Amino acid sequence: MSQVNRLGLGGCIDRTQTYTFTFNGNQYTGFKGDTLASALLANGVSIVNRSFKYSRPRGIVAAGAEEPNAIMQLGATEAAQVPNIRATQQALYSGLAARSTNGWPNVENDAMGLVGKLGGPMMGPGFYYKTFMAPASMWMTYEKLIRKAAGLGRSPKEKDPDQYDHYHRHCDVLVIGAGPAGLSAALAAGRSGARVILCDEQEQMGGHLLDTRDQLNGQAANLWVTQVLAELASMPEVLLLPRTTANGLHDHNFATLHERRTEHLADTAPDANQVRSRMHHVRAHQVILATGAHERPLVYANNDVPGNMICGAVSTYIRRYAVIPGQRLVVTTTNDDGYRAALDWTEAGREVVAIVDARPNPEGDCVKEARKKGIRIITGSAVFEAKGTKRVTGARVSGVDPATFTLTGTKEDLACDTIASSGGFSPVVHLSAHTGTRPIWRDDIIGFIPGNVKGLTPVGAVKGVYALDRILAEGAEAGSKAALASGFSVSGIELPSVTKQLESKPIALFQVPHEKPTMRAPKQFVDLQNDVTAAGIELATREGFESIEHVKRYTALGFGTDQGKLGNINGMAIAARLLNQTIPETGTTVFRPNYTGITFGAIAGRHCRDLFDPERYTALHAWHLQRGAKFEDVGQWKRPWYFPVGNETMHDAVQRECRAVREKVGILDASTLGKIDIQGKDAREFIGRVYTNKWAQLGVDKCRYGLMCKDDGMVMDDGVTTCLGDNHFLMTTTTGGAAAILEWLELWHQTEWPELEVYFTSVTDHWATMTLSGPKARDLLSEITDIDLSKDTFKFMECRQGQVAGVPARVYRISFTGELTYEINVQANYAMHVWKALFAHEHTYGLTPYGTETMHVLRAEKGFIIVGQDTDGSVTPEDLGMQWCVGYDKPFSWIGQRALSRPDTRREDRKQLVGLKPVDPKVVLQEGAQIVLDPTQSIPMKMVGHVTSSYFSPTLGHGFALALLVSGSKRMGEKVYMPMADGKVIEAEVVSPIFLDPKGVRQNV
Amino acid sequence: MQRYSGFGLAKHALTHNENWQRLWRNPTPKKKYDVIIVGAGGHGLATAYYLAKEHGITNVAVIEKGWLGGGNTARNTTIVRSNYLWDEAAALYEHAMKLWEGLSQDLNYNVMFSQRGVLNLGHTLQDMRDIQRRVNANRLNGIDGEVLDTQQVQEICPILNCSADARFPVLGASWQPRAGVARHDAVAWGFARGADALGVDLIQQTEVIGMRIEDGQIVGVETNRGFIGAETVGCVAAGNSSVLAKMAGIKLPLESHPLQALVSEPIKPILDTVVMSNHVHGYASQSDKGDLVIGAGIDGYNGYGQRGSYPTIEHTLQAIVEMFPIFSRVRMNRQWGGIVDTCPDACPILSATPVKGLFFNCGWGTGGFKATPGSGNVFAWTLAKGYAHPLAAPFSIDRFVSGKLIDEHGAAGVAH
Amino acid sequence: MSKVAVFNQCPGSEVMAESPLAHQSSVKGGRALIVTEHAFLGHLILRGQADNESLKSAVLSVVGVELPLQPLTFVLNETTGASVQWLSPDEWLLILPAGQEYEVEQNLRQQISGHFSIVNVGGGQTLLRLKGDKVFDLLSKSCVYDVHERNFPVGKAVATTFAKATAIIRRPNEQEWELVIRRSFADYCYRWITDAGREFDLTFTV
Amino acid sequence: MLHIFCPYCGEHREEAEFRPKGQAHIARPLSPEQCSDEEWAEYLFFRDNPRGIHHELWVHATGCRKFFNVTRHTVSYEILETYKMGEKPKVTAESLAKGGRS
Repeated sequence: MSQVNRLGLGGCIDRTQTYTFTFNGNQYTGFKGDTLASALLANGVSIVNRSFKYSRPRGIVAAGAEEPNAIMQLGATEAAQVPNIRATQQALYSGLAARSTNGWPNVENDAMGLVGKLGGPMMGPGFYYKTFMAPASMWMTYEKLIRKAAGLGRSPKEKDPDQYDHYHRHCDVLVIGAGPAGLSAALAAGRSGARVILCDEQEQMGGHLLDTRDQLNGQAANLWVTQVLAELASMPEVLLLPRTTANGLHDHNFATLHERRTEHLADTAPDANQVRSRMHHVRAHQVILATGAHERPLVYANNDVPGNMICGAVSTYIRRYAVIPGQRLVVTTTNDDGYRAALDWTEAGREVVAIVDARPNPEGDCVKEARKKGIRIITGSAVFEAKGTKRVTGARVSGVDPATFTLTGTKEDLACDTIASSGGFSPVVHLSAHTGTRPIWRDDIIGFIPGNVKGLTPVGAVKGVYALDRILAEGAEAGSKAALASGFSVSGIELPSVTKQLESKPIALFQVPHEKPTMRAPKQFVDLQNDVTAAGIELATREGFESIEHVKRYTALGFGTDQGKLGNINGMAIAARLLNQTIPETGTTVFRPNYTGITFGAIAGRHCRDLFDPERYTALHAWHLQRGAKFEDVGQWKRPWYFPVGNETMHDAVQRECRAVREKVGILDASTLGKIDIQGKDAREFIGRVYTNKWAQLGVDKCRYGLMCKDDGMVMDDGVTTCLGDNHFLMTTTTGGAAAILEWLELWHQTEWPELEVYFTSVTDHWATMTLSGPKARDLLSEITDIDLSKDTFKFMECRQGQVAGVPARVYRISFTGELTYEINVQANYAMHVWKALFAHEHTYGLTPYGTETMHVLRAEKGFIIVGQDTDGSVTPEDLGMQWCVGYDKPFSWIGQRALSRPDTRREDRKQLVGLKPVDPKVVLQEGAQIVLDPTQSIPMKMVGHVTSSYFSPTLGHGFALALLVSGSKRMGEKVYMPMADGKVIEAEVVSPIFLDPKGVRQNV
Repeated sequence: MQRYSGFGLAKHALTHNENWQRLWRNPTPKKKYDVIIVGAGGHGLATAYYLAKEHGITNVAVIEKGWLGGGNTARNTTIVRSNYLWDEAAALYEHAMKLWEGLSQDLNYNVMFSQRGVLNLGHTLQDMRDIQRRVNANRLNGIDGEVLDTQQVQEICPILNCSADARFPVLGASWQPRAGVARHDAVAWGFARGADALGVDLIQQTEVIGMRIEDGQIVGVETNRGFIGAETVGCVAAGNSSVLAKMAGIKLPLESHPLQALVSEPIKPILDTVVMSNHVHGYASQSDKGDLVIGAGIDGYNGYGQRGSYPTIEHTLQAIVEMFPIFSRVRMNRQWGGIVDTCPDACPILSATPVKGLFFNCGWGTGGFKATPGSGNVFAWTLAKGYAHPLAAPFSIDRFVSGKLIDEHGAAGVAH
Repeated sequence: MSKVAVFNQCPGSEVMAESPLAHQSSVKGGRALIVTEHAFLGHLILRGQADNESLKSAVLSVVGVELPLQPLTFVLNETTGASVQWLSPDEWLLILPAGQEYEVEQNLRQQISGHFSIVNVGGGQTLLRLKGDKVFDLLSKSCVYDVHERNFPVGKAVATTFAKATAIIRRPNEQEWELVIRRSFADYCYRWITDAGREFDLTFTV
Repeated sequence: MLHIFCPYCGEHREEAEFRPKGQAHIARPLSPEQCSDEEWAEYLFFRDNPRGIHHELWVHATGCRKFFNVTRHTVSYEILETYKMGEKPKVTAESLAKGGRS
């Protein structure tokens, strides 16, 4: 098909660049500069979609973000699929492949249309709440059918090949919208030297000036646009962002701008290094809102038949794209702007059948111009019904009295294929309302304007100013004021001359009455995308949905991808009339981000895949990788979980690693432990306040285990702290708790005890920690250290300084495995050297690297807890049987102490940490298994605790577990039961949580 | 009350839908009621409905400062499940679940309760331990659920990224088949219609501005339309509880935070179940209309603004793209915020207060919607009898003094 | 015996040190964005009261620069390359030429009286130098902080977020920027920078 | 997203650098063991949670790591002042009521 509706001249399109594209499998051509919508119209495509509920044929209505019908599935390949593209905002490119989102077998002939026709009367708002209830079991089946009919486009089924990113920007003045108001504001602000960002959602900046009939300085307005843009582009501190939608304006003038960088070029970024789109996170000192206004269509019967459009869109297609969307036009309007469409149409050489004006005596300049051109004007009237099904074939016109909502006078049918309507303008106030400010209704402009928002200045059409000279002047003033407020001196700009147009006042008309009552008239659509009709709104108000929020939710008004840009005000006005209220009484809708939809990928930015969350590595990570370690995620850290050899299973590897530590020597990379250097004369006092146990007597080079509670008495962290000097301690924390504990210490110091002389510094990353554990640890370490390791010189729970493999090191003789253990700490840059030096003796001593799983088995054999695994935020030190670690008589009431004497923490039947030994030694209890005393009871069973840690011990030769059990400490020797999901009941004996070497002989050798 | 049915729809179609009745009246407040409920959200309306239906107390007013069902009932992500860890919480939520299962029929209003199952993903070994613990507890409490491995998760949700090289690979999940979603607005409207039909006065656009207390006994509430008397007052006003409590001279262990949610544009059915992940902080389901309904986290600061911070939304969508890489090109349509009253133990308060006759039902945090019928049911019982329903008793405000908290942070988490 | 344990943590030159990026390889690209790791410098955290005169005089005599008391600034000793950076009202970061940290710490400790602490953190962080026309763009993609020259003149130093990690950003001269990043996050930062810098054809030398 | 003035760094910084830490000026009782259970619960759990002016504690987590106080309106989210630890707020609900501002 050729471009039957393309005009021979004009438009901001590049006719030398022809693009071929497909729509619903048919091939068409368009030009560079077209949108998908303008190209479809150029090719005479009328039906672009089927409606959501009634499957009625739908055509293009608008030319911008407010388009409700032309919603497309885009993409030539599976991975490049994009659902719900607005054809009016999608630039045409070569090879673009678009499909309608609804319609089967196709949009021209849709089988569901019949259902819509027949079932329509039963499918009023909320019909599904009133049915599908019996029998109850059938709902899930009904729901499947409902779901199938729902949705617009579809998600791709493959990963997105494109990349996205974020850009944090800061500016003095952010100008949103590059129409006349925005351009003059940006120019005024830019000339002051302020940092200015000007963004506009369209392919080209200029807004209304790109298709206005008004002239600037006696020339076409877009010449002025070009000139201003050139000056702005030359200013180093001005950033121009075309194709960039301000989609959210958040607290304290934080705006999110979505810039489409390659979406106008191809399905996927032409160059793999390009980002498809970019979110600019802008913190602006001042924001100028120059977002203009959307034209409102009139609501009349069959106003959804293809060929019904808004007036402004008709002008835009003719003037900007050189496309005329029909042959014979009827305009129905409440204001002067409607006339422009007729004038543009007739100048393009096609027939204007009539302009139907709801005003009795319109007298503006364009009215005169229309008269001069011989266009028939029918005043005091409106189109109340469109004729046709797949395309408008005529318009039914009648006199109308908006005040009484009645038709008057005689009726007349006009033959036409296009009806353009204008019911006035709705300022695009959306962004001003995102932080909760309500827009304000103005009767004089028949629209809402932005409420007061700190740091935000609305200018131009968005505040109901429609005269071009005033728009330009206000823009310039706002730009200057914003720059001034940001501390810049301004000199103003010279404004272009505008020929004054005399305008006559618009009239308020939203729904055009019909000869039949609304409930019986042909459908009068308010929200085209969601098939919300005036009758639907009437039904909602009849049923008691009187708040506008109720009406919206009951009818789905404004819930589409267009978010009701065309329909919301009409819907409100209709509800107001039905409820006999004013529009402000009826209430405004709440506008929320986004202004227009943005892909998840763009919002996620670069923070996906391996950059979703940082992976933290120790200094030995590369070695672990090379050794074939399997890793466990612990917080953000990647920790070796176990080191399989050959085809070993995890169980085999862990058993081998455990035996190696118990029999020879193993090594663990413990670098992830949190480490905090604490210095100051009150360091000891401070530590005594935050730990449960006593620190007053700890000598230099001695280590001690400590427990930390919150002030509710519940255990929150643990670790070993070493006294390095009288005023110097090194605290270790759990891997996951490192950052939180440092902040915790700072919190107490800064807010409660600033008088204590103490400083905390994180050294987690500075020190690499290698835990050498096992009976051969001393022999191995002595090969490469100058530290005297002899039993009586370097005792258990002591620290020494010396050289290990030629590297200065602090060695702590502490043990989490129960074996003879040396924790070697070196400056992390030298860790690999030391580690490798140890492994030079691997075969002599049977040195075996072990991971976290083996560490867990070994520590559990000793009854050592893991905070967060054996505790859950509801466990006190006493519950853990760790009274030995509680300084009840410390002079300062340490954090957590007071809470331990509350009624619930004093209870005798609290859950306490115990060991469990399965009666069947082969059994390994399930971690998380719930414990009962009587397995024969019926459900719900009385549960008395749960298994927190459970392993098979190669040393003990049987499975064993730690558990929290009600009155556990008094149940030693009793049997408890774990009823499992497979129906089996597992029996275990309550034992001490210390399974191995309760006297601690092995670690003291 | 006009009964709804498919037959009724056809009948009304013939008369151009001109004879549908109001779902509720718009009554003028009386001087005195037996019970006043402050807050016409789902919980308050359910309380009124059950007071009338199960306790025969129909001289009840529900006072709402805005429009009914307009608070968190209208702002949540509609997930319904009962797989809570501790016995007390599980019992309460399971009580709600059982009511959900017959709610559409009971109310003669289709609340579109869709038992499509909920997956709670585990990404770390500790996640999986917690999941085992919770599912075992659920099973012994008579609540359905099972622990799935990665393969089984993938079968239930084929579009979920279960690959081993994900930043936080899916190690497994808990699965509650009876859980699902419901149409949130319909829940409020159904309860409102039911309560109204039983004689309850639903008084909208009326704000409580004070509590009248005489000798330690509540005698009524001051409103912007004058005083309304009642010797039993139940406050069920999520997002406003501390403010109401202050009117009665009471302080609560609550903080009100913004909780955000968002929806995508509608797309064809692709996600047939509810997927939640505490670890990567995202959860999603797909509404019957086709929108992906996505929950974001709580903002850390107090806020009554019904909006939160953009980074929270951003982080949530990063999680969603991590979980569902194919959604990268699906567009987010709109975001919004609710105000959640959070308790230190992530469990609600259903409690008498030091003021005689004054009760509070609050602190549901992010977990309120799923409890709606259960909460209303036990709170109605509590108001009718003057003392706590056995299922409500553990949720007394006294627990913060005794220390007997019910710490559901694990099960409540970020996700709801 | 001193109440604080201080020791020389650097071995002799026979021990091979490994930077946090030792396992990563360099990226060859253009000159619009050049990132170079400067590993193994001495990093000390100094804490104390800003009104402690001995602190100020010690820093001046040992490092040769005035202790910066103005928030978000750092002072560079052009001769030695040592710098002292304000981190918070009672906290400074000293970055020293490799191997000097022990001597500097000892000298400072001798001269400072009253309540203070000095901690060697050199193993825990590394320094990247960035230059080229696209540094502003890379930083703007990565940090919420405003790195525009009007807000970030030479001599400024700011601790802030860097992607999902943290970093210190410093501007030692008109041409160069510095990033101080934590060891355990270094690989993440490397991946982030190489990914975000791809469109600028970055060069990354480790 | 909030824009918060750090009183230690002396400039406005993005919310992403901060963490909120709840109501400000909650002092730990000096003699915890002398507190009743009710008093201890009050300190641990009970908060003003006002709709309006709120004094709250924040920490400049990725900046100077200092804790400080913010006076913020919990509906408009407007920040009326920030002040250092140990200082008292200049703006309170009472002072605003007296001054006639809201």
